[in-house]
Amino acid sequence: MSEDMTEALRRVEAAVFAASQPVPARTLDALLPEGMVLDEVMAALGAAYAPRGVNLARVAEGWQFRTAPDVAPYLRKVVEQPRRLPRVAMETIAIIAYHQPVTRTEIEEIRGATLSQNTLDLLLETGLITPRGRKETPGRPTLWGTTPAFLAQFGLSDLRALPKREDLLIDPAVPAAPETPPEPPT
Amino acid sequence: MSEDMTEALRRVEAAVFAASQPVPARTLDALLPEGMVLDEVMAALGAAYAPRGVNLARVAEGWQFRTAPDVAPYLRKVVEQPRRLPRVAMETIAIIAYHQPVTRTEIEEIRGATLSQNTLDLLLETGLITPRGRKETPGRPTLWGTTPAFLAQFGLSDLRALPKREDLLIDPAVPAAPETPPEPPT
Amino acid sequence: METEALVLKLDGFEGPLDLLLELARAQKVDLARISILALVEQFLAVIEGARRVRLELAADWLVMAAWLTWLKSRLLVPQLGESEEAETAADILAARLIDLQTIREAARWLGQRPQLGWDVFARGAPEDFVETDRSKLRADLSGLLSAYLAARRRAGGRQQYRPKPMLFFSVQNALERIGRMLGAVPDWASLEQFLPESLEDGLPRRAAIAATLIAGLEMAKDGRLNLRQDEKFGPILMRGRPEELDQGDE
Repeated sequence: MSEDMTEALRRVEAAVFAASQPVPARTLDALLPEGMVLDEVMAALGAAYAPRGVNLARVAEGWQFRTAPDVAPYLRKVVEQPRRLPRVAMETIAIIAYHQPVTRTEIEEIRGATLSQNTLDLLLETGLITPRGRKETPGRPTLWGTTPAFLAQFGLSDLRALPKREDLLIDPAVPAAPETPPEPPT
Repeated sequence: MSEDMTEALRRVEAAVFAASQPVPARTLDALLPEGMVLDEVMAALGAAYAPRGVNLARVAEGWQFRTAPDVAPYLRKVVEQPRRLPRVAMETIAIIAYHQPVTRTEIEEIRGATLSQNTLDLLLETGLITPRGRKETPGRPTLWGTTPAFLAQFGLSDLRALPKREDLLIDPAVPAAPETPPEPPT
Repeated sequence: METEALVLKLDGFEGPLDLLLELARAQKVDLARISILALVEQFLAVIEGARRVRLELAADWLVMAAWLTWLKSRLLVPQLGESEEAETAADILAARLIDLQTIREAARWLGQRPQLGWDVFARGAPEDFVETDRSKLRADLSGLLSAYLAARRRAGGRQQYRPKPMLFFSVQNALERIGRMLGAVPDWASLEQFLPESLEDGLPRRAAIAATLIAGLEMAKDGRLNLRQDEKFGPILMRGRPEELDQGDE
């Protein structure tokens, strides 16, 4: 490995490691020695960390180190964890993700059920959704959209990383193999 | 490297990474596969990180990852936030500028209010004023004057560049109504 | 039997659309090809069953039931001349079910992602390399001048109301007086002896004592006299330095 590459890896590694939030490309680019290409450096960094307990992930328009999913059961003893989102909240965030910007009424039409205050509070509190202006219709209802925290929460590089709607329905009878180990009973 | 060692490294690496506090030995010990010795695992982890941009550090309470000292300067970002001087300090420095060399008592007479030690300390700390000897009167009070830093701060070539007092106090015989709200009681 | 079970679980559904989707999925065919008619009949059967066990039904369930009854009649008897309208309505219903199913799948897809804070964890103790430099001052010349004006005006304004200052025996006066008297007093003399005559009691007298003491201290510092106090709160004694006395003798 060239000396430049070693130095570049050390700098971007430190920068991504130090941050709690995904680090955008331009921040990392500014750290590189002259003539180094960020994509190559990040690919090398990702490869170096792939087998380890901490992995490099491309999320929310940036890079972030995250623990490997398979060590999670051990960490749950060490790290405090937020509660899982209930099904209603998951469906609501899915609607907002796919239909944004979207009003509360539109969300309720798709689900065929009213959206409870609790669910809205929970999604706002977790920072997963945010108002995106108002719809120019009578009553000017608030439009909702997802935040970078939503991308970070679900490990998405951007909204295009969501599966296409057509692909979701291909064979709903056979659920895809889960990527994560089965949850321990709560 | 044994399979157990690889797995042990992944777990302690992830745990130290994800924890918000240094992780104590007993916590890490509980994560190890049967028969592994923590000291050996941590020594191996430390060695793996030693040449990198992030190092494993042993602190009083346990282990912690820290940015390598030689990389830290690249990550440092300095944000300038010039502070404002409180009004009392501005008035005091203005009086010193116009009446120097001047004693504390004289400043108080001109301002018509006592000068607190805090204000004097603050001005000394800014480097805008400096002692200029003592007045040969009982008590030999310190005389105060402005510094070259004062000229630089206010963009003055020298003290004669300050507007004349007559140009400022158009009719000093008739005191104008105060422009500023009355001082709060101190 | 299946219907009976559904009636009891009506509360578990998120609304009539949720139940319709559940019934449609039970047909075990592609959602795009489900039998709307069969679906409608199943839904109405559940509502009937709920009424039989006198379940209180929310308005949206009854609205859906009424609409589906209308849809069923048109689908069964196309001769009524509104078959196109009924088919459109059936298509819309099918599309809504597909939309809901899509969202269910999307929610499930998201739920299976490794989630931050549960399956994966970010750095717990981030390091902040941002330094705030507060050393610079935000102060300009116009601010300096207006501060000067404000100070002068305030002081000027106050002077108007300042009462005529009382004239006390000052330190300067005391210095002169002690200097004059030292030669005339050869030995230790109490501080009071240096006070001017005909002092008013109270503040003027106390001020004169203070001024004389300060002047005495000043002169002691310069080596022109000695000060002595034999006990706490006892009388303060003053004496000129010998050379001072000698000079006085000359």
